[in-house]
Amino acid sequence: MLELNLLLIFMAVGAIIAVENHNLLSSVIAVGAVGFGLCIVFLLLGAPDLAITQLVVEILALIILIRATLAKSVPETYRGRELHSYVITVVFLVAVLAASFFAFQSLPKFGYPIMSVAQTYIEEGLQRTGATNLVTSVILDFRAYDTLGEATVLFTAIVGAITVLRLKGRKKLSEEDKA
Amino acid sequence: MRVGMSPIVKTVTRVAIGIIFLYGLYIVLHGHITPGGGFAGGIILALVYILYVLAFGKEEAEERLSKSWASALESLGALMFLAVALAGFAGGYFFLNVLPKGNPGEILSAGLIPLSNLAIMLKVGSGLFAVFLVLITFSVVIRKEEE
Amino acid sequence: MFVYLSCVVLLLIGLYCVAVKKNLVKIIIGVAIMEYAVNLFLVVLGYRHGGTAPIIQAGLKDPLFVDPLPQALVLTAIVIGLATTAMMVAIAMRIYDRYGTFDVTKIRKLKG
Amino acid sequence: MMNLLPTFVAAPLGAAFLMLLVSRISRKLADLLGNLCTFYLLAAAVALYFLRAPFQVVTYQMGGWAAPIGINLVLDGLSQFLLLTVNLIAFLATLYSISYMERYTAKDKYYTLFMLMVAGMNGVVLTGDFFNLYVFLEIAAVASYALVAFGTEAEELEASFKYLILGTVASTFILFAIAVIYGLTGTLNMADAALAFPQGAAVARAFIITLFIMGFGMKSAMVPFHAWLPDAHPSAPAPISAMLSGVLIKALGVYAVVRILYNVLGMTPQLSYMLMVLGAVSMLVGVLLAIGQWDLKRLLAYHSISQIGYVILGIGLATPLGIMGGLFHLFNHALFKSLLFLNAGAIEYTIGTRDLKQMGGLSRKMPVTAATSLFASMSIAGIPPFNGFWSKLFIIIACVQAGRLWFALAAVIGSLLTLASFLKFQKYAFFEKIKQGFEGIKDVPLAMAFSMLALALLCLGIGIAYPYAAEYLVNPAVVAVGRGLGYSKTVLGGF
Repeated sequence: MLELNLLLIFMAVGAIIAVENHNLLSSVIAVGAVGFGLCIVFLLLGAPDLAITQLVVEILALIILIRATLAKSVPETYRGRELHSYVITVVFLVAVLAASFFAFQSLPKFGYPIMSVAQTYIEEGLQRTGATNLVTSVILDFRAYDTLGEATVLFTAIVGAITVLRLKGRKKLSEEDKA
Repeated sequence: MRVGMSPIVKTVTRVAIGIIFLYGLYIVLHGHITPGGGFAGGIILALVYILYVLAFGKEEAEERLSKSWASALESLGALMFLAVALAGFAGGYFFLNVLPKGNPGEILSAGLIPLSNLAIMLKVGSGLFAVFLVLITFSVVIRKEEE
Repeated sequence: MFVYLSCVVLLLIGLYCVAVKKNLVKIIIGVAIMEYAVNLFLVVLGYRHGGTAPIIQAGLKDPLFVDPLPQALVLTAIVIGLATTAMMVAIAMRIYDRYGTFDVTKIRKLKG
Repeated sequence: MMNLLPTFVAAPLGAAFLMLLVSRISRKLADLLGNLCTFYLLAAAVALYFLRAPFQVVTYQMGGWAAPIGINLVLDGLSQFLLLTVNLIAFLATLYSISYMERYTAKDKYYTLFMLMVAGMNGVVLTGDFFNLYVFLEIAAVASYALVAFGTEAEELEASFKYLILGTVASTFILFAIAVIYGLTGTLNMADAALAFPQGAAVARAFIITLFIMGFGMKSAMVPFHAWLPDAHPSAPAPISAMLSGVLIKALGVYAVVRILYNVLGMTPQLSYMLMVLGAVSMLVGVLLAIGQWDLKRLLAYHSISQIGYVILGIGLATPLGIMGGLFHLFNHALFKSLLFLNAGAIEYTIGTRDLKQMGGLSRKMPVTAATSLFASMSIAGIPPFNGFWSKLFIIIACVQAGRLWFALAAVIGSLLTLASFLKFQKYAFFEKIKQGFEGIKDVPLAMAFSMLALALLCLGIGIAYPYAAEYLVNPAVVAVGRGLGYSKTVLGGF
């Protein structure tokens, strides 16, 4: 899977650009590029459902992020970073990388997953749910409870964002009784 | 102060909105046959309104679908999805697919799944549009205060 | 093994950005990158060599399908990521409205 | 009885979705719907104690699918115990917020987010599936982020943003650990994963455990990850701080760690020692940081960290008495810590400040608040007749029995420092002479007074009747935790 590896490298480079760039707007665009790269990787890994959703979510996230940075793209104030917190973070990151390398030894090789539960979805998916798109049958029938939870997360975030962005949080003491 | 973008953009969006809306509906209705589903379709519909707001300015979009209507639709969509879940109680368990499965490949197959897809589309679409509207109106107010 | 490790590298880039960067929007970007990395890792776990998308078409006779379960999980995780990003941007804009800056060092009303 | 389980999640979700529509008709309906729903949940949680036979594990298959295929809800002693704690404090907090939240705008959105937080916690406590645990954890977390920033003041927004970032990073770690478990076992059901976990993968197992400890440690504010708690809890409205400190960090953090370590991955001596060290460090650091605080709610927030240390030390001992002490303290802490935050809210409601220096002599003007906060301070410090004493005693005895004298000593020192800190709170808030501006204040409205009184009586009642409470309330949970890896056989076996 050469193209997969190339795309992964592209995404890693895009992420580094997004992190290190000083201008806010261009780092937001770089994150968009990483998101679209991820969308293509989903296509390569045989997940069209995810590609559509990732593409559309990426567009919306970009619009929201650009909306936040547009009027305020003040250049990032760059000062010398305290050295010791920087070193601690890098040491911790390298430790996590090494630990994950050893932990992944016992994972099945890439391309040969253990499909103990998924095999029943594939074999019985069609007759028991009637949906030809197995991913939708998993989402909306076998594990529909997850999707109820997930729709609620979106509902919570939306109500939360609306409450945070309302204009007046507390009533002044004076006008408390009339409300 | 001219509201929205230039007339060229306005005419193009007027044409494009119908097509994108249809595409979104297609994605939702065929969610259980071809890739796609309630979420992707719902977000596409939200993007249709956002495109409308960007092209024609906030006020005109407001009377198309106002913020209070959007959040009401969102709660309605969520309630519909919960109703689909509770309908499962009729068959004994919480999320049981009670409707007949129909023959695969048609739109009216797979029992409750198309219904849940519609409910999710309603919820996701109107909810995200409401958030976008709130994000827009929030900063506009500050500019007024500053002046 | 390369693919698994590249997911972890992406996760660590996101974690680095969240830990070191001082700008609110940069922190939001860092969190978004971490979410991409974990979603990618989940789908990579479900890939099967020569497998096609798990859609049953009449034409194909007993095709080799990719694992549908992680795809269902990632679909949920993507939308949860969108929800948290929307929440973060809402709070960050409100903080900008109150403090007039995105820089964490200047937003220091809280002690400790 | 089986159909009662999904209603623990469906009822608050239904109430939350209805809330926005109902409140368009009239504001009072929002209050009514909110309180009605939490009252139903409390009644159902209490009813479970009578319906469920002892040592019986009830499994409910979502959508009619068998365990590893679909998601199943698992009710055993531990989940039942947590359900009771969560819904008891939720009911009293909604009662309290009828009058307290008049100070804030958008009260209907407050109730919506509150219902969603309760739904999330009930979902986490009941589910028997890893990814479902992550989704409901995310619901409760996102709702609490929005509730912390409810007042939209400058500090609240900053505290909420810090809490949001740390929470989302913790959730990403948890999802990463769940992905590795899926890679190793191919299934997401907790019981099934416990059986299918490859024995040889020791490094992977350690990696997963560290990721879980980091993720859930952040959620339960253990010491290395406690940075967000002292900012987030004080800036939230009082009933929300009560819910956050009282139950949220327990249902999301401590319950998840206990369930995964004991029932799924299996407890080992090194793991139990690590938990004990984490608990003891949280205990001492929390108390030491609390000494210098003059803001009442920040003082209480630091004490939450130290009391969570007690709970984790108790549970980390892995001896029956230790687990009993830890879980009993978890319940007691939910009672007296939420009572203390409600008292702080009552004081802020009447005189508008949280700074201990500006308070004084409130006991004459606010008898109910003064009496209830005296009860709460006594029980958090561990004075005999109150419930805090017994659970701390169990933990200390368990430490001594297990031969961990240093930990027992740390527990005693922590308790003494807590006592000192709360004497300071009582002296400055209630016993000095009244400051000049506050003569005209009167006590809090009925709804707030009732919920505070109820919590205070519970603190005293459980303190006095501790043998019965320990036997009927906590022991089923201790049995469930003690079952260890037997959990998967009973869940998958006992259809």
